[in-house]
Amino acid sequence: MVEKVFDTGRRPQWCPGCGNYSILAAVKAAFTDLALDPSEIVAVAGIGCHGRMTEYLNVNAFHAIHGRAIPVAVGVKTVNPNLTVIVHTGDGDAYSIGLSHLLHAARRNVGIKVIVHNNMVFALTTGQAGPTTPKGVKTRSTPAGNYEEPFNTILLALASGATFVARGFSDDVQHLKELIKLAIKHRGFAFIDVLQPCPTFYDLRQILKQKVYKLEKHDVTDFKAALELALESERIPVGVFYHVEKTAYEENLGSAIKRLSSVKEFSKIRLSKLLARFS
Amino acid sequence: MVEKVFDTGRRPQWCPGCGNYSILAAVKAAFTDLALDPSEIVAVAGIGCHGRMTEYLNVNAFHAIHGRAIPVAVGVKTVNPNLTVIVHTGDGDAYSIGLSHLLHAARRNVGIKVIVHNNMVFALTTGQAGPTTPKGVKTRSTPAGNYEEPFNTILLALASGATFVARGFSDDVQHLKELIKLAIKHRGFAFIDVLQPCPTFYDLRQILKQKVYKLEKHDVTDFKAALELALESERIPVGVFYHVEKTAYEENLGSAIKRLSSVKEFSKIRLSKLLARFS
Amino acid sequence: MDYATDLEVLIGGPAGSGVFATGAVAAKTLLQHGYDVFTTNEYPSTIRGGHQWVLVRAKLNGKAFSHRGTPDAILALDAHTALEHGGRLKDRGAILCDESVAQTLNMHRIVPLPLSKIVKEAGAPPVAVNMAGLGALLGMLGCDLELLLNAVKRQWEKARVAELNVKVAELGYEEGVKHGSMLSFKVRRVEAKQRLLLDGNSAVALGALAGGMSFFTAYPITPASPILHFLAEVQEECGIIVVQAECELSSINMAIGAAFAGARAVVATSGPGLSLMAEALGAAAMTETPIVIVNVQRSGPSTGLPTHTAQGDLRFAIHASHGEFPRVVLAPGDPVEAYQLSCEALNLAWKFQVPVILLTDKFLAESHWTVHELPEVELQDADFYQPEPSVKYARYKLTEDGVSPLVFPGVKGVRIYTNTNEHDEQGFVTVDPAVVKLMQEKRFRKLKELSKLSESRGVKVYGEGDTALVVWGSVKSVAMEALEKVEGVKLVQVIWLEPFPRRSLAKEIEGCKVLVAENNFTSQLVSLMRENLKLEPHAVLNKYDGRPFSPQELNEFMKANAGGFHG
Amino acid sequence: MDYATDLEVLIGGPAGSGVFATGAVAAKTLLQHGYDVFTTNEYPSTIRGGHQWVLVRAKLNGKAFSHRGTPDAILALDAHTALEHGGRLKDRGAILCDESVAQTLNMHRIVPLPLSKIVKEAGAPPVAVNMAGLGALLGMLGCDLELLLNAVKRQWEKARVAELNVKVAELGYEEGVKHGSMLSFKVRRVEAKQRLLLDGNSAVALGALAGGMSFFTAYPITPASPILHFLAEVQEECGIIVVQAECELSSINMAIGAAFAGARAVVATSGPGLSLMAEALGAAAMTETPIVIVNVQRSGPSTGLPTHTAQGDLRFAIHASHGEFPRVVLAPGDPVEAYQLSCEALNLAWKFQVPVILLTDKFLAESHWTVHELPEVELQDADFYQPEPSVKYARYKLTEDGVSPLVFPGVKGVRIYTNTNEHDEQGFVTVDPAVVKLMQEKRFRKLKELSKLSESRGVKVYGEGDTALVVWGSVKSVAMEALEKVEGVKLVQVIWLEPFPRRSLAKEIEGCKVLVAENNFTSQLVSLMRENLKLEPHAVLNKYDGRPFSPQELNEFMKANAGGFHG
Ligand SMILES: Cc1ncc(C[n+]2csc(CCOP(=O)(O)OP(=O)(O)O)c2C)c(N)n1
Ligand SMILES: Cc1ncc(C[n+]2csc(CCOP(=O)(O)OP(=O)(O)O)c2C)c(N)n1
Ligand code: SF4
Ligand code: SF4
Ligand SMILES: [Mg+2]
Ligand SMILES: [Mg+2]
Repeated sequence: MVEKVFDTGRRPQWCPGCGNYSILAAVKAAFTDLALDPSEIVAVAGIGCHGRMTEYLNVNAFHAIHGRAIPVAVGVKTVNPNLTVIVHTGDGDAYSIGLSHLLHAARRNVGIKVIVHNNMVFALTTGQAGPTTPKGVKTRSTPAGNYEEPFNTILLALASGATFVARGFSDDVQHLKELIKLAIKHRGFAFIDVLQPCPTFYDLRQILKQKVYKLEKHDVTDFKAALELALESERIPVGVFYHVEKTAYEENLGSAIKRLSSVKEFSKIRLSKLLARFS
Repeated sequence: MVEKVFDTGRRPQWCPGCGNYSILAAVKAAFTDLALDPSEIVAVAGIGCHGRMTEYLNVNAFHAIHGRAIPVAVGVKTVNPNLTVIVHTGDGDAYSIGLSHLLHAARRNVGIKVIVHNNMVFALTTGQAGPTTPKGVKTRSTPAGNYEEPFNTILLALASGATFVARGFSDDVQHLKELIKLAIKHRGFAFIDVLQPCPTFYDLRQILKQKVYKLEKHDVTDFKAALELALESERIPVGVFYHVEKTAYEENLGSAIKRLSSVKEFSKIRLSKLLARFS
Repeated sequence: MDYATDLEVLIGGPAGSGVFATGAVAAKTLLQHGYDVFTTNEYPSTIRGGHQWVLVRAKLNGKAFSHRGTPDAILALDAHTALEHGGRLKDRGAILCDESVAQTLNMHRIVPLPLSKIVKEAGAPPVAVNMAGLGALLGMLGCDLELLLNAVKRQWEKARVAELNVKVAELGYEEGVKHGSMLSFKVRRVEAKQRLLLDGNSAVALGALAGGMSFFTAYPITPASPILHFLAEVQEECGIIVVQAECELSSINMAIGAAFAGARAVVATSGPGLSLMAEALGAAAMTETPIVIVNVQRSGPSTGLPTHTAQGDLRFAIHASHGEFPRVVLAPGDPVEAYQLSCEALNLAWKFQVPVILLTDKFLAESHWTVHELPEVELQDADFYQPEPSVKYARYKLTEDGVSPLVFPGVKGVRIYTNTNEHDEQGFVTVDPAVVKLMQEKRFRKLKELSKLSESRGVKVYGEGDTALVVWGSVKSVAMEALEKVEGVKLVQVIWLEPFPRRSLAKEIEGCKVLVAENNFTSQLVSLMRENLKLEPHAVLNKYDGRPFSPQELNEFMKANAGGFHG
Repeated sequence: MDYATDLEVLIGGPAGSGVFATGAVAAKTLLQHGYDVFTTNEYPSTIRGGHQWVLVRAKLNGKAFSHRGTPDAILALDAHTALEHGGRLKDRGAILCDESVAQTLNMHRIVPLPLSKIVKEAGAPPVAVNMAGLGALLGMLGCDLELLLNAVKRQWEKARVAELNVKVAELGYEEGVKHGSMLSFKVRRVEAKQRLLLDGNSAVALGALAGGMSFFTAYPITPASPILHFLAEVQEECGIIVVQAECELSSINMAIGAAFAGARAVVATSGPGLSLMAEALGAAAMTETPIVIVNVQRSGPSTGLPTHTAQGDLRFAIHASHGEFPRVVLAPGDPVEAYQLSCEALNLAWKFQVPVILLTDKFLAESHWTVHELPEVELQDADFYQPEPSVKYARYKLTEDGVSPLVFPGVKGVRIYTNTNEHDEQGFVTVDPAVVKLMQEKRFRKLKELSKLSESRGVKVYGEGDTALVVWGSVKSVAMEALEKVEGVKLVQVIWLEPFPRRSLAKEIEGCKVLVAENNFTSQLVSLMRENLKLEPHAVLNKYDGRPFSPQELNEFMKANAGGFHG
């Protein structure tokens, strides 16, 4: 199988039935389908169960600190726009501690691809409620039931100005793979909220299986329609909510990579020009 | 004038024509109209030109660090829900460095009232672009013109779950005063984005005067209508976009203030009960 | 037949196999037998995969200060456990495991048991193998069955689960009794008053409750999360507010707001969170808002080893945040001290209106010690401002001791202005150099009284000798254990790290050969001794592999660097 | 008539009255006359309201190291300026102001001038009073009109504004000439090579450009923002990326990502921002990603005095972030050193793959010094990994010097795994105690070579004597000035603060009476000397009111504590 190229050879260590296995499979399959060169990919991961993606994905990787995978990815992408930059983050990582970075990267349309492993719980820290945990759910930090409203993350992403907004379900690897491929091919910022069952701390698999349905016949360039869809709560649409092409952030910037190669000459030639303003 | 009660007696030090003067006036008028006791009000301010509000408003005040006025206010409000807690923050303070706190407080419906002095520029730091600076604008940090998209802050607030979302214009003090009164009377989290001209670094007064119009005949409980209104860009609606009452965050919590008075007995009586689980 | 007076059992297996629950039941059972029990554990930062273990030590006469690291018996829930720990098994010991596991092992002193069969018979889920194994182990050790089953019952909330586990444990016990001859030492039941089995995290939480905490906030982080879990559970019962913040920037600022509003506020975290709190720590200091930060150290830098121990944050705790301000840093060495200092931290914070950092570590936080009785601690009320009619309230009044009158929002006629900008007495922004200077001096004047307290309470000494082993934090416990086999060495524990008890420490180690042992690379306590005492220790032992010292390591260190050993 | 060889003029007024532009024109005009010029300023953290001033010092023979603080002439754009600074006016000096202002003042040596009238006549906006005043001042001082008008022209980009200001300045000049007799000292034009008037912030930016910086990011903050402004302006010209991040957490993490991708990345901030960067600083260290952090110190703690100076972040810079790792902290004392060290910071970061912190302060950052020529600095390329076919790339290969092979994403067949978790040589997560220990040791091995560099470059000495005044950072400049009036004292400047040049410093101060002067409360350099040298200085002078030392203060300090003065 071609996917082996994207395999570090380490045996994934998640709980049995964990949705992360499927996300890993979908990502590898997407890379394979797109015939990407592993050395041209950078995966940036946050801290959480999702963060272990970088242990298994045989691409360049940066396992960042909790909540800051996105700014790291922004740094990578602006410096070298040729790289495919994927962010693996969690609902805690992206929506709790790292929320601001997510929305700012979306607003700026930085060409990074953010995949949120949204298991609606802080898993690695042994199961606390997070910003997508539904009301009433009992967790270690909410023993009497969660009394906070969860975020509507699709709505937030749309509101922030994201140019590619999608939702996936880890149990449907084929569908998720296609979403990831679209995201990678998208010019600017792409956001995929992936519903990911966590059998150990908050197992929504059965409920999700019932509620999830695939978006069809939806005009992905219609922002208002996307907003309306995002409000659905009885059933959960998966697929692309919104997709328009705009100039990516990094396209506005010079190329640091170019400067890299000519850096030595620079210091000699240009500096004197700059100094004129100080005389 | 009754407003004197809310006056520290210091002469406000903003530039001539600064919108902050009017916001100050509107806040004082709202307090006066509602016959609030200054000692029952807490104003929490961020860092920026807006932050000087606490120098002039004769109420309890906490001049917080940049971007963190909201968590400070959340701490105050949860401990003592009887207090009226107002946050004065800026577009830099609330939408750039502090964005995550704004949205989380909104999601949780903490009964604080957030007034964003949105001059669409980082003023106190001598004029850099921020997350609400329109595209193309030249500032000290964007000498070639800003190439970032601004946030639609009303949309973001709606998406985050805020139960009271409004926009004001500092030049219309009467109208702004009424918005502030509604916000204070609102049970939970209230958000008012106030368009505030900064004649020194980004003077939009004339353009705003032309574009601003007052919302009328809008059903403030209709979320979808609110979303639609938030998308308007040719003209700028001011008024209440959305307003529904829900349990406020602090209503779910015990009262720390109650415990305060009985704290000494607590340690003797209850501790032994707690210890049982450790034997 | 011997009665075991100093017993150590290790329970190990893969993550998810219920190792911790097994350890807890074992510990509680032995505690009920009248033993002095200590437990510690190790686990990786993954929910599944990777090895974890609990070690339970139980002493009959005397205190179990720490692990010995040489188990008398091992309950191996997988082969890895036997292979990893078998080498340290005591000669007369045994390794208990399921028959299927035993088949894969070529080792001495293996006791193959039909654990899976028992579980199946009982109709319990496969994970219950752990209780079958524990039953067998305690059966072999001749424990009281009733005490065991009681402990099992209490471990699981859900009746059905508890019932199944009880059944399995009983069957296991019977099986164990059959193999009783394999172990020549037995557990004896002795009369003992009721004692507690307390971990450092719970001790901190209890101490804070005793100290009047009414607002607690945290963002989850290993190994500090158990404090949040415990307090979330008891919040109603205790009438306190518990808030899970969206991040540590938020949690500490919420704590500041809460304290400003009048609540004794505590925030708990570990290294990465403390790093994020650096800015607001300065805000607490500048606004003179009393807050307590509990920092449960883990192995760094950065994400590091989230589930392993270290003492790497000392200098950071002392110097965190830009600019200069007084603060207090306290480090307990065991749960009793954790309880005391947690309460004291609140008292100090409120009396002096300064931020107080309580430094614990993973080893202290997640190990359990037997506590006979918690010491009396006293909630000390701070002085609060009494409004005077014609006088304007000045939040930052210049006073002789640097402490200004404190009051909370809601008092008629009083306006409180609290400011992170430099300010005058009323709280208004100022850039006047004279005022700036006075305010800086005012804040630092608090150090005078604080230093006195540090000198009087900051150093503890155990034993006597002309060699001094100087330690801080949880190394104390291991050192107490190690000390039992040593003569001529006294243990000197520094409890107040900032302000540093320089005179007391100097006095205690005067004329001594000075040894220092720290769970870090850069000898941070030593650097404080250099700075404050201008002293270079005779020898320093560092450990920085994420593990606590073993008593043996400290023993050897002392042996190599001091005289008068009989061990 | 005297020619002024050492001239100091102060221009003051309310915020918004163009004080800084006036100061800049004055400084450039005097620079073009061949003077060695120094300027410094003070302003409050408000856009309007509050007083601000610029002080311009100009020397004819010799270097203007700093302000004198005793102006020969004051241009008072409001009465406050005259009242605030008039007391320090030199005997033969003059205070220039508009007639209307003069009326409100009852002071000596006032020169009332029709400045508002001039502005009105010229049809310029009221704010142009500043240029009228400056014209008058330079007219009284007998400056070359053409040089003045040239400087005015260059100050304003928009032609129309420049033109009006030129007109006003010329009219003011004529008025000044009329009052020429009031000042007995005149400015002379002498031949001089072209020199630069350089502030610390620009010097840092230029040094970074010379050091190959290709990615710069910042979140605005006083007094570091000018670095962002300057680099944003020249980004196209220099082919660099400049990003304004949404906060400091983001900026430093972006810098880390950029460096990982291959760009020499720099992030600039001030205290509050550095506090927010603490966590990611550790991430840079753990991942061994080379980044440079410029921290322009301001007066703290917390928000503090955003526009005032201090040296309060030294210990924090050295200890910031939980856990332990090697880092470099450098502190330049003037723009030339700022330029050199900024370039060196990048070289060191990349050679050793460690974070480097460059500590400047508001006084250095926003004061201007005359620089004759910038020294040659050299961009040193780091060693990069050359892929070997059959060998797997190991980002964290254990090497003798602790530095592992570095390469960037995009190289065929190479997989880079960078990890904030503790990791093995390949970058994979590990909790193996042996590997953990090796990795910690590997990182710290870099200190060996770094310490050598610190010993060889970390201390600079000026002058001779048996008393040593030890300083760091911008105090150097004031001390150089103060030194001119002293004998028997040598100035010892510590440039590398971490790793600390303990042997070199010990050597330089051996046998000396040791004095230390610091712009902080807690004597942080002294604490480093205590820790590293176990030495207590003879006397310490602290200043912590947000203002730099004056040369007089240092003079008196030396006089009181050393012998051999002739001043
Ligand atoms: C600054 C900081 N705070 C807290 C933590 C502890 N922590 C690790 S992972 C995590 C949350 C994980 O939740 P999520 O992002 O949803 O990941 P999951 O484990 O569910 O995949 C937290 C709080 C940390 N590593 N760093
Ligand atoms: C942590 C931190 N970073 C940066 C700053 C500098 N700073 C002060 S105010 C400000 C932005 C102000 O913008 P805004 O919130 O819009 O306020 P305005 O002045 O426009 O009212 C910044 C970046 C700071 N004080 N603290
Ligand atoms: S705890 Fe949940 S998210 Fe983590 S590995 Fe297990 S199932 Fe997956
Ligand atoms: S700079 Fe702008 S926001 Fe600040 S005081 Fe002046 S006009 Fe107001
Ligand atoms: Mg999660
Ligand atoms: Mg603004």
